[in-house]
Amino acid sequence: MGRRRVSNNGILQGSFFMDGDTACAEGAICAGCRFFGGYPITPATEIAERMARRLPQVGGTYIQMEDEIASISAVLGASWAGTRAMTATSGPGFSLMMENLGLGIITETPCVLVNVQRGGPSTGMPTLVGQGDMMQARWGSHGPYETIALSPGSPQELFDLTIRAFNLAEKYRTPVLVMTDEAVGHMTERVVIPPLEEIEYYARRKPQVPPNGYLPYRPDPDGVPPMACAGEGYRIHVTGLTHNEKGYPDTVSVETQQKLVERLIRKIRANQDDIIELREDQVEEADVVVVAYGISARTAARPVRMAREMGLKVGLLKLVTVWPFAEERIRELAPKVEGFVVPEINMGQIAQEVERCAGGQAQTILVPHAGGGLHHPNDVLEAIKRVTSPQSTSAETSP
Amino acid sequence: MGRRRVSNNGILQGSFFMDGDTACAEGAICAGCRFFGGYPITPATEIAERMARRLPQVGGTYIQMEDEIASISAVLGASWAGTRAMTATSGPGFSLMMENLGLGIITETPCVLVNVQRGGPSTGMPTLVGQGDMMQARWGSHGPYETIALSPGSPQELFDLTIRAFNLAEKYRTPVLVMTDEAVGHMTERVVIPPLEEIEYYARRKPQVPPNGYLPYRPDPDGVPPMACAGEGYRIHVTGLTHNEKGYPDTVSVETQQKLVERLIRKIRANQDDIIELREDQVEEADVVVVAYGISARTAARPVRMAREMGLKVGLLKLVTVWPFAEERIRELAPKVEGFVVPEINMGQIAQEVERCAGGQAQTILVPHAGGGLHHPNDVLEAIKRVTSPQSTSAETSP
Amino acid sequence: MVDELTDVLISKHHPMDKLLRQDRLPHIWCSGCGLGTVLTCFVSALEKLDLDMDQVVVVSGIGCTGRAAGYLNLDGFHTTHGRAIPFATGLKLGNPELKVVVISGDGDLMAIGGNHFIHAARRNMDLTVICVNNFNYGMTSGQLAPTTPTNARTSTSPYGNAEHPFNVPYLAAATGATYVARWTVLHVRRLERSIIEAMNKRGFSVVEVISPCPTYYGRWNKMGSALEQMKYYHDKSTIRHWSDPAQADIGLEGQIIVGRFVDIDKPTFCDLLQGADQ
Amino acid sequence: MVDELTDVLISKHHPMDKLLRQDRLPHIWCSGCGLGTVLTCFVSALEKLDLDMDQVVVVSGIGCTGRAAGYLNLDGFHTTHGRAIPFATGLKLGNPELKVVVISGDGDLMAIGGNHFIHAARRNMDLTVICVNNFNYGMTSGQLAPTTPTNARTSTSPYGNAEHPFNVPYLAAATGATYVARWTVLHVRRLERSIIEAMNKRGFSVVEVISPCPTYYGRWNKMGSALEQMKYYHDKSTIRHWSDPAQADIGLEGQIIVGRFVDIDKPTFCDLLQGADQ
Amino acid sequence: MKLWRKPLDQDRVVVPRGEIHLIVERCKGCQLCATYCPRDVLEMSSLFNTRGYHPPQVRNARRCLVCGLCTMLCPEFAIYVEEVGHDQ
Amino acid sequence: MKLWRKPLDQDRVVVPRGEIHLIVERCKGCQLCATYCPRDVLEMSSLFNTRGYHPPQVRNARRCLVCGLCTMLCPEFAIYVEEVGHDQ
Amino acid sequence: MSRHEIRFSGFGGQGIITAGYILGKAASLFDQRHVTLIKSYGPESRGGASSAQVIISDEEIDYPRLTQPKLLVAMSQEAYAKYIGELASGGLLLIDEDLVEPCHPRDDIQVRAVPATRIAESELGRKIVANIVMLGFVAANADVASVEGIREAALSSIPKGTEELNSQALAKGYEYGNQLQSTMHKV
Amino acid sequence: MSRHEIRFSGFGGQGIITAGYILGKAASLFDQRHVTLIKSYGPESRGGASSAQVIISDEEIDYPRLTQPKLLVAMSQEAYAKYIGELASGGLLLIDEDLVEPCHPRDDIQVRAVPATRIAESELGRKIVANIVMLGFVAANADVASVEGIREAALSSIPKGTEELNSQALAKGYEYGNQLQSTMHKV
Ligand SMILES: Cc1ncc(C[n+]2csc(CCOP(=O)(O)OP(=O)(O)O)c2C)c(N)n1
Ligand SMILES: Cc1ncc(C[n+]2csc(CCOP(=O)(O)OP(=O)(O)O)c2C)c(N)n1
Ligand code: SF4
Ligand code: SF4
Ligand code: SF4
Ligand code: SF4
Ligand code: SF4
Ligand code: SF4
Ligand SMILES: [Mg+2]
Ligand SMILES: [Mg+2]
Repeated sequence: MGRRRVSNNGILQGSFFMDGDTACAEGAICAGCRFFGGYPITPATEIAERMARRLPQVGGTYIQMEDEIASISAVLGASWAGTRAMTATSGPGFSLMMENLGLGIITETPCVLVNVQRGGPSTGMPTLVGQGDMMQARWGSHGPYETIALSPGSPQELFDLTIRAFNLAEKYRTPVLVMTDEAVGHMTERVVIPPLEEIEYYARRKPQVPPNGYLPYRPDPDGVPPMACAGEGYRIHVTGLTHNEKGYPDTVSVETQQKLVERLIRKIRANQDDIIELREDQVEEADVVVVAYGISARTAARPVRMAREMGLKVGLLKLVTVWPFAEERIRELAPKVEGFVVPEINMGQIAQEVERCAGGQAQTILVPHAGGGLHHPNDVLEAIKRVTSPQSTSAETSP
Repeated sequence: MGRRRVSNNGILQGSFFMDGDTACAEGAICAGCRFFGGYPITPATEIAERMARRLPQVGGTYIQMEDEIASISAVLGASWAGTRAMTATSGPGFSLMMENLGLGIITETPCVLVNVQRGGPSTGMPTLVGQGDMMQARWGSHGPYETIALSPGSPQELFDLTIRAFNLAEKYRTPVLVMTDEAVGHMTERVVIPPLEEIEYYARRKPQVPPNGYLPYRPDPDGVPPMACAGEGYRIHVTGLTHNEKGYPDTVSVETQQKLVERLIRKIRANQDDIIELREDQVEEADVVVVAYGISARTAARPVRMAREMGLKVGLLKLVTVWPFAEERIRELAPKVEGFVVPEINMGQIAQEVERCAGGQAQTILVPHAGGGLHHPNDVLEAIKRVTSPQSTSAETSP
Repeated sequence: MVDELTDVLISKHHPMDKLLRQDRLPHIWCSGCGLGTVLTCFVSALEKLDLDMDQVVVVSGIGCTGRAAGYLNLDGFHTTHGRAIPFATGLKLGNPELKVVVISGDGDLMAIGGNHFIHAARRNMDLTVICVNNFNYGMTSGQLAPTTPTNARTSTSPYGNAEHPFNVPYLAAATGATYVARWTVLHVRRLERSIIEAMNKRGFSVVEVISPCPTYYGRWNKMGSALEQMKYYHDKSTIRHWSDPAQADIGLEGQIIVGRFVDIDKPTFCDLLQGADQ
Repeated sequence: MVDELTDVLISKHHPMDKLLRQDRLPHIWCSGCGLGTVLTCFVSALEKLDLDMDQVVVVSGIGCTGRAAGYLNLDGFHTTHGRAIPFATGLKLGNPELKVVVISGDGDLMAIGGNHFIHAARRNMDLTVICVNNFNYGMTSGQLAPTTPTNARTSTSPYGNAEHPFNVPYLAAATGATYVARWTVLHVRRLERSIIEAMNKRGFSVVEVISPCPTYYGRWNKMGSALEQMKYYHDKSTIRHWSDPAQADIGLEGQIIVGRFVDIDKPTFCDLLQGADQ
Repeated sequence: MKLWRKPLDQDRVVVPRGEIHLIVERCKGCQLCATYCPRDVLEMSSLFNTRGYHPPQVRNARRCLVCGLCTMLCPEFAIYVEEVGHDQ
Repeated sequence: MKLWRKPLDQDRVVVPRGEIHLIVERCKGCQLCATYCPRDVLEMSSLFNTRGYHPPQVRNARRCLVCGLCTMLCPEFAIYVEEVGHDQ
Repeated sequence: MSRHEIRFSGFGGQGIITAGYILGKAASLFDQRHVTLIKSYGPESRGGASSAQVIISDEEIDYPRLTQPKLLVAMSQEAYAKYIGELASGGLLLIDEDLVEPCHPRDDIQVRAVPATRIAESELGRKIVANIVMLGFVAANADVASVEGIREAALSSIPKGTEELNSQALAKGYEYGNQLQSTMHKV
Repeated sequence: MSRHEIRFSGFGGQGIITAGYILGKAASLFDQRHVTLIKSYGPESRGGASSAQVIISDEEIDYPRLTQPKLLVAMSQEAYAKYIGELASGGLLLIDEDLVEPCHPRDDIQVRAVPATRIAESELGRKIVANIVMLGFVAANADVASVEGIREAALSSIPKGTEELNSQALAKGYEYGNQLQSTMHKV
């Protein structure tokens, strides 16, 4: 189990008929992930199972921890050992990870957390789909912070975005959340795995100075500090307390706190053009824009097509990156459109962000779904029609 | 330790010079709380310490659990045993409670969770103030749900709102969050404890039917089901899975899920007039309304006064209830005012709600604070002046 | 072939039905799973206990075993994964007159819930815990558990388990339990008796039941039919009452020591609390 | 009175400084607290160990003890409360060449972190854990810990503790640790030696250090000055190497058994993993 | 496929010491009762219940001693035996 | 109040077998060194360092055997002893 | 319509999802069409309802759930009862004749039956391959994926050492289907 | 101005917060004024900086932190250095003369010194009541709360059995303050 036994042998290439969970695991392996610390939970278990089988084949380590708290803690530890690391869970486990997600954020630890969302709250509907953890992905840990969350709509996208998640994690030194769901995780489709050399790989940014000149939390101009890991001779100190650039705790200075927190937030917000990925379909000319993500963006394609067939000018704006939120784009579109329709498998989460950014210039219609199934195309179609029909009124983000 | 040894002897009455944490504990005792399961954490520890000393004096039970997860679990259990129960924590512990907060919500378990907020994220600034967990209070657990959260600005209010929290918890059968902070918890002021008979007491709503006719999750017209507890002969089944009115799991029916989730949300939203408590000061005639809560509402009083002395028409809208959000009131005010100023000790949380509800009809200016201290009066004053000065532009909720 | 079952009287109700939620039967457990038999033994024990059934509460966590609370016509709580014991602690302290029994799986109680288990044992909290050990996580389809024997295969130890398993009776005893027993699911009479003893015990009492999960663990480890697995565990067991639980490790092969290991008296949390308050 | 210290040479640096973050000294620990001495013994042990200090990593949780990682000029991680061990597990598995030491408090490791402790022990994860037991939560000002002796007073057991405490060496041994020792903080030489042995051990090694918290625990239990408390623990201890750790309970009064209790060989998680992968 | 169809309720064929009762639709055909009956009273039938399982039937009712083992072993609360008198 | 003022650096008074060094500002006056020195070499001074603690001083340097106990016991890395030769 | 929607259904343990997987894989990887397979789970590990939705299309699949399935494969009475209603008019119902007795007569669909379980049990000695027999029967009756594709997909998806058994099962089902078709043609 | 702002400061273990608490309690419960007391904590349990902010007002206290304290009580050199800057012009600085040596000369404030710790240690035999001696000194020098109130507040806030000791401490500090005042008047 020597450290450098990280091999690229055993990496798949070609076309496969695999489910989203498996694709996620394979994406991680292609992205260079060599540590998985996890705990089984429906519908994310297949990721762990795949990793348990595959990691040893590529020189990585799988460990099933005693719970999700231990899982994320081990992932953070492994990342500080210089290994790309991830865990995967679903709602209940994600909730348990919230405290240590905060540790990952304040210590700026690159790693990937996958949440295969299921019906909630609580134990809810373990085997069925939900998108109820989207706001939790933004706000679930205590204190002020920013986060990156991606949302795939198919196994192929789950593969692709898992790779992107690892690269964003390294680039911005932060835990990145892949907010997928049961529908995608358990859906089997063709997944094409390109040759390894064609897969983007953002290598960890290392210090360019010797240990005695190194300040572990002195950022580069983009707000991200280069990262020395354990065992590299830098003698770093890493703490979850408010700390200065040296990494030393300073828990009584408002200035230290402000500098740290503002930078943690700024490094995401200031780089949002790089982080935010949107997919737009006929948005520019649209009267109505359907804003959706993940599986709901996919199911929305049908009603959008139906509406267009009815002669309505409807665009589809797919949030591949959900957090940071595509605030600017929505603000830009709001004066140009009549309304936004936001289908999500929850009772109104991202719709509230859309409504906020629409700033009253376009109405926002939530198409809620309590969970356990996908939107029926007609539900979204009705909402589209409601925007375009004259009697419709202002915002309705409540169910 | 017999069950009925719940005594009202030993309840305080009169004026005391006590800190917020102590007032919180005394409020709980006056509200009939007879179980505290907790885990120490700065700056909430004094609540636990007070309860450890006081509960045995009034026939209650204090137990220090092994962690915060155990604490909230024990609190839920105690509530189902028919006892008013609470726990108190701060950010890191609150994050750990998120999973079982969801259990409390889906099983509709009345109880009170106090979060004495400190500077975050992560371990952050344990001994200093923060308001960074406000969105977490709304969204911190997975899945769709609604929540009630109160925010006091002084020890007296912390006393009063703790009592109110217990009554709301019983009335709406849900965990109620008291979102206070280090400034209030560690602030010592005069606290007047009225005679017990003057303190409101909302008794748990019990089934009016015999066990065989009882459906534990069949709601009364207000959406809240009467609650039979363990040992009362009703042979209830309670689960965190999606369940029908009988309380039985039904994890494959979208209808059951929808009915349950919609009711859980509706019972809060439909009763928001009863739940939402606002305190308004010269809001009606105002050009600028400062929207604030907790300690920030208190510190805002000074700049509001200063602004008025300068001739500005400024109102202060204090959100005593932060969740559910005073959406209607903001929507009502938006067309009448020029702007809202929202000081909070975080990087923008409730300000986003204000901005959303303002719907572009009035600008929203966040006055952020990363944590560890209170807003300087001038910071808020400047923001007020910015609204009223002509060159100011639209929303600025980002720092 | 005939259309009739020879010499069988067809019924709609079972004598134990009054303690069951008939409207939820049949349960979700697989054919050949040991869990149903554990439940039968539990109900049978209840029938023999001199208790007011309105005061008996069952708390489960999440897992196949965790479904137990949902089939019993008692006050029952199906909590979150791993949290049955602290929830039960709250119930007991909220109303000390309740008789609180936790029935849950090895994963629930020993993996994610391990800390609550050892702390409740340490406090000698007056609870009875029935831990059904099927050496894996059945509910999530057969992953590694902290009880999985070294080298055993599961869906997350496809090359063989690299961990040493917990010895449940030893862990219980070492952390303070006052009654500890272990049986396999085929030891129905002895199991029933141990459940009765455990529930009559004042203090933290633990009964471990070794039970097959033919659908996953059995299949991964090529243990033959459900029936064969049940028999396998039973045949491998050696009854050794009061033996040192430290010796009761379970390997992938080799004997399984069963019996009553611990039965001691010690003040419970409530006893000490009462003393302290006065 | 004079302005000078008689016969003392005034220095700016200490020979151990190269392993310390001098810019963070003096540390936050109270005068008379045992924690500083534990750190001295640890540094002294490091000096005697034949290790590349760039490969030694210290992980702490939250607590007074948890600050230890912050004073050592090693790679150091001050994690969240209770999570030092799983974080350390990730570090070790992420880079098995690291020598990973966890230094944390009894509350951190045994209360909120108890589950990680027993699971890491069970897996025989190759870590060294130094658990400083001061019988309470110092950092949060002296609450009950799972090590607080029965009847002892703390700020959350003002009427006396109604719980039975954990016996750390026994818990470690019962869950699988391969090296277990206990000393009081005044046993500086022996403690240093045990730290060396533990760090040389392949596997999960645990050293418990009994240390006074004069500011809280000592004051609540009227134990006199810091110095008296240190002496008290030392005087009460009886060295009994290889004695059964089950006998090593610590009460409010009575003796404290110290010594090396366990030193066995057993394949570690990594050993077994390597076997399984092949 | 043979579904079990005609209820034999109270349709006593012999006078046994114990009567074996079955709640057919609960049975999952696990064979525990038939395998462990110490008196070989039971055997598995080849009928299917509506959920596709083979319930047990009685091979030799007279041998039943009403020991109750089948009841205790049955994971489904599907079988039980009632003592109805002694075989004289 | 008496603050310690004049550094005595390298200002050797006797020729001891061991030299006792002190980093005055680290000392928290816990008395461990003075109490446990097996040779009674140390005693607590009545001076204050800037943080209000009394550091130890040497009562009888010649007795020091350079056993290192004071160094090991000091929680503050404030005291250490260097062997400088033998007292002949 | 270039979109085929198929539901496989039965109870847990019958290999329903495997059958759907093999069909989907055949269409996806061998026939190079767009395919989405959805598995449905109940709370039970065994014995509960089991179903697989397969969508095969020449275009990208937007809505990934069945809307109007034209082919229903039912291997249990319960599954039949649950899903017969959703089968589109003009659709085809394939059943295991020993396990399903159609009792909701519909004029607007075709029904074809195969004793898949019986064939698996008595002719092949392994009840467990009933799903593969059924798959062969599907291949013979519906033009959703090439038989070669299905064979290749099957052989690459099953445990090593069972290739022969599975080939035979597939062949048996396919033959049975073809014979039935020719019989029907004859009639 | 009806708002008095006072800072007590020193190091952990000196009873700084207790002193502030007693003063606040006196003003709040005995004098029936509005009072807010804020304790500041550092990460250390002992030996770190310690401070208490007391605001006493006839009106409701909106902003609960010091803005322009007119009274600073410093019982350590560090605390003195840290807080002397915030003391308002015309303010009063009270120090323990053995622990604080004023070294930031300001013309715009008054300074009065008391050997509180020495009095506690040598005259009362318990160094620990230095804070109460200081409180007496505060009462003599500043009109923020009635002496009777302070005495009552102190006696109801200290451990049983120490009433006599604390009364004496308070009296000693008060007397010392009064004598000093009269001395000053004489000059
Ligand atoms: C926080 C959380 N993590 C994971 C799960 C998923 N989960 C459900 S049951 C279970 C394991 C059950 O194993 P065990 O307790 O042994 O019960 P069994 O099914 O074997 O009877 C897991 C991991 C969950 N529900 N919640
Ligand atoms: C999740 C969480 N809960 C609680 C705390 C508060 N907390 C900090 S340290 C501590 C206990 C420390 O006790 P111990 O580990 O014994 O260390 P000591 O201070 O005694 O050395 C607690 C409860 C926290 N930081 N995080
Ligand atoms: S999966 Fe295993 S444990 Fe669960 S019901 Fe089936 S056989 Fe029993
Ligand atoms: S509070 Fe206790 S444990 Fe913490 S530094 Fe002080 S004496 Fe040591
Ligand atoms: S009661 Fe006993 S003898 Fe009779 S059928 Fe059942 S197991 Fe056999
Ligand atoms: S034991 Fe019960 S379930 Fe099993 S075959 Fe017999 S009657 Fe059926
Ligand atoms: S080295 Fe030993 S003898 Fe010398 S001063 Fe230190 S403790 Fe005393
Ligand atoms: S042991 Fe260290 S800190 Fe304590 S008195 Fe001696 S030199 Fe000072
Ligand atoms: Mg299990
Ligand atoms: Mg401790």
